[in-house]
Amino acid sequence: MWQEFSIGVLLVFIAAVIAFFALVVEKDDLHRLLLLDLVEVSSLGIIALLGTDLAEALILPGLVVGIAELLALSQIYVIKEGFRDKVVQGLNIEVIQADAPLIISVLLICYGVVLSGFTGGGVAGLGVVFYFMARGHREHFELLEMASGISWATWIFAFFVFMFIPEYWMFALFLAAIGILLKVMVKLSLSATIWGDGNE
Amino acid sequence: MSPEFVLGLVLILIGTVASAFPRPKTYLVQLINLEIPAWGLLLVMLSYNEALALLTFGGVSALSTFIYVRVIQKREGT
Amino acid sequence: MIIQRISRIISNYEMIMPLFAGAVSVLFVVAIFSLPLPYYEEQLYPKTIDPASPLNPYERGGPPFTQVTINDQYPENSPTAGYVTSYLTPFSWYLANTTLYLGTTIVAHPGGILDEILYNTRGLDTVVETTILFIAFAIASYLYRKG
Amino acid sequence: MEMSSLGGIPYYILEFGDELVYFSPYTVSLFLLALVFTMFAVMAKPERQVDIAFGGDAYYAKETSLQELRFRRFMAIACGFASMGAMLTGDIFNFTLFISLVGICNVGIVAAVKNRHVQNAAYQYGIVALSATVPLFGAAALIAATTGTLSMVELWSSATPAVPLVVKALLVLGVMGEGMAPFYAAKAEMFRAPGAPYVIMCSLSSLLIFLRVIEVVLVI
Repeated sequence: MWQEFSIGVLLVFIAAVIAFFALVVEKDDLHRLLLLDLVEVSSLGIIALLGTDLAEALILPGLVVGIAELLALSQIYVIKEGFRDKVVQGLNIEVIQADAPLIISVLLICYGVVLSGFTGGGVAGLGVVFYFMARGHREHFELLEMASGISWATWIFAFFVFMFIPEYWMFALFLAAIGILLKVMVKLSLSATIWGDGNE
Repeated sequence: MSPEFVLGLVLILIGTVASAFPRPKTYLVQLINLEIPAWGLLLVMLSYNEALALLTFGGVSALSTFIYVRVIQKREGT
Repeated sequence: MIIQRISRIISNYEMIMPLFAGAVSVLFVVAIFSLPLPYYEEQLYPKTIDPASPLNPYERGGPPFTQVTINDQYPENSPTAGYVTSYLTPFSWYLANTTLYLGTTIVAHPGGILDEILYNTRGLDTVVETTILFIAFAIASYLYRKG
Repeated sequence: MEMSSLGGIPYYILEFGDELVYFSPYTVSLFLLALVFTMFAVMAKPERQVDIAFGGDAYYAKETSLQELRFRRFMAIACGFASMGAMLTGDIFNFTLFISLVGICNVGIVAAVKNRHVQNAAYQYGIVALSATVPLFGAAALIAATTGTLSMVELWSSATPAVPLVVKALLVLGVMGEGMAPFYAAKAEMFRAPGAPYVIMCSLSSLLIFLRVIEVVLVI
């Protein structure tokens, strides 16, 4: 354990130095955005080397922070360079034109709901992403935002149940699982909706 | 030390060099090279049996690829 | 004179990113020279692997609805800590009794060690993390919608 | 549980499972500062910017759209709550998460202005803020690895091994990266941009997180 940790930390630190050095020399803004993903790998690597269950529980917030800030930054980049109105091509793959997206999304969503919790939200969200990317919808935007607000409130409520009336832990567990399922799913589909802009 | 641990660390190192200084310096090449350190990280997580973090990382990196491809498409134009 | 030039470079906002990245990489080089860092052996939430169990990478509990001991920081603050870990939904109970190879899927249902850490003992982390997600998507959707 | 004299003896410790939230004289005074400025952000009426046409009597007031105003107020309030949390929390990882929440809120406050120049500054700041999460989370994970705990109260007591100096330096550098906003705000002439009261929140929150991280580093 000891030796593994020190060797791993050495190599990950070297990777971090290389990645940050690349950020120093890089002048192009989009290349910088791409390098951010690289830099993040080394931070997740340091956390993973901890090797306990706690490490895993710390990786999940780290991942979420990274993806959230990445989405906001990419949108700022698009606005700042004046690419707002440029059309992004949809995916012209033959399978996606047919009925396949509907079936695949339904399957993914069902499986995700069965899983529930964080992973379930991810799986179900991928289903929604797939559907939206193939079909391109934007009219449900407000609805998505409202659902995300409700899931956030559910989540907070479950947290307080856990902290102050721990006898009802099972109730809180289910509330939290449902809240996080909704939340992750909504966020994923939101990014897919943004993708589809300019398709119609 | 398990073989996947060593392999993962080596991949992280190689991939970092590869995507920090991509050879034909285009956005797409850099984006594809980013997959190499991601694989390395996945192998490190695998060697510690962090299965759930591994799955979530897979999902999140798929999503970040969506975001990058969208920005690159907007930039390169059609 | 040289101070003037330095301050002009620093005050240019295009330069702050290279400056910051340079500082971080220098600090990481220093960190490499101060290796090895000592690894503390008695970690919280240690991992135990039991290959024979159907819940393989995440086997931490006993039979459902019994409390197991979790090595957390302040056990007296979370009186129900062991319950969440040993809880299985009926469906995952069925899966666990049927097959040996679906451990990760089972732990993704409510209940299990990660839910224990994420929701219960370290719940405040997850609250902040959700809020970060909420704020970042608010920014993105505001910028996307603004006419 | 011996307490360092630096931050004063905590009046009260609130327990959220493994994460303690503690009220010592130092943290409470910083918390009150954050609270007061958040109240200002809630109540303040944003200024109307007036441009005077040069060489004549004409002047015109710039209109800020209601939507932009509401968005920036929301971001300023969220930033206030985030800095309040960062002042009070007693857990290293929780602290770093609150710091990155402050960082993303500051990006939001700056990015809401439609001016392209300001957007560029917001982008540069956002990149710094995102890359600053590497030293932040890295330092938190290294603290957990070297000492076996994340709770500041445990780190105070002499029972746990000392945190290496490099790790402390990483933590401070990460906080500096997240609190970089005022540089950009000043440089992008944000203070002359419409809706100024909310920008004060940027400077204030970065000042507060600097003050808090000094206490944290000295104490652990």
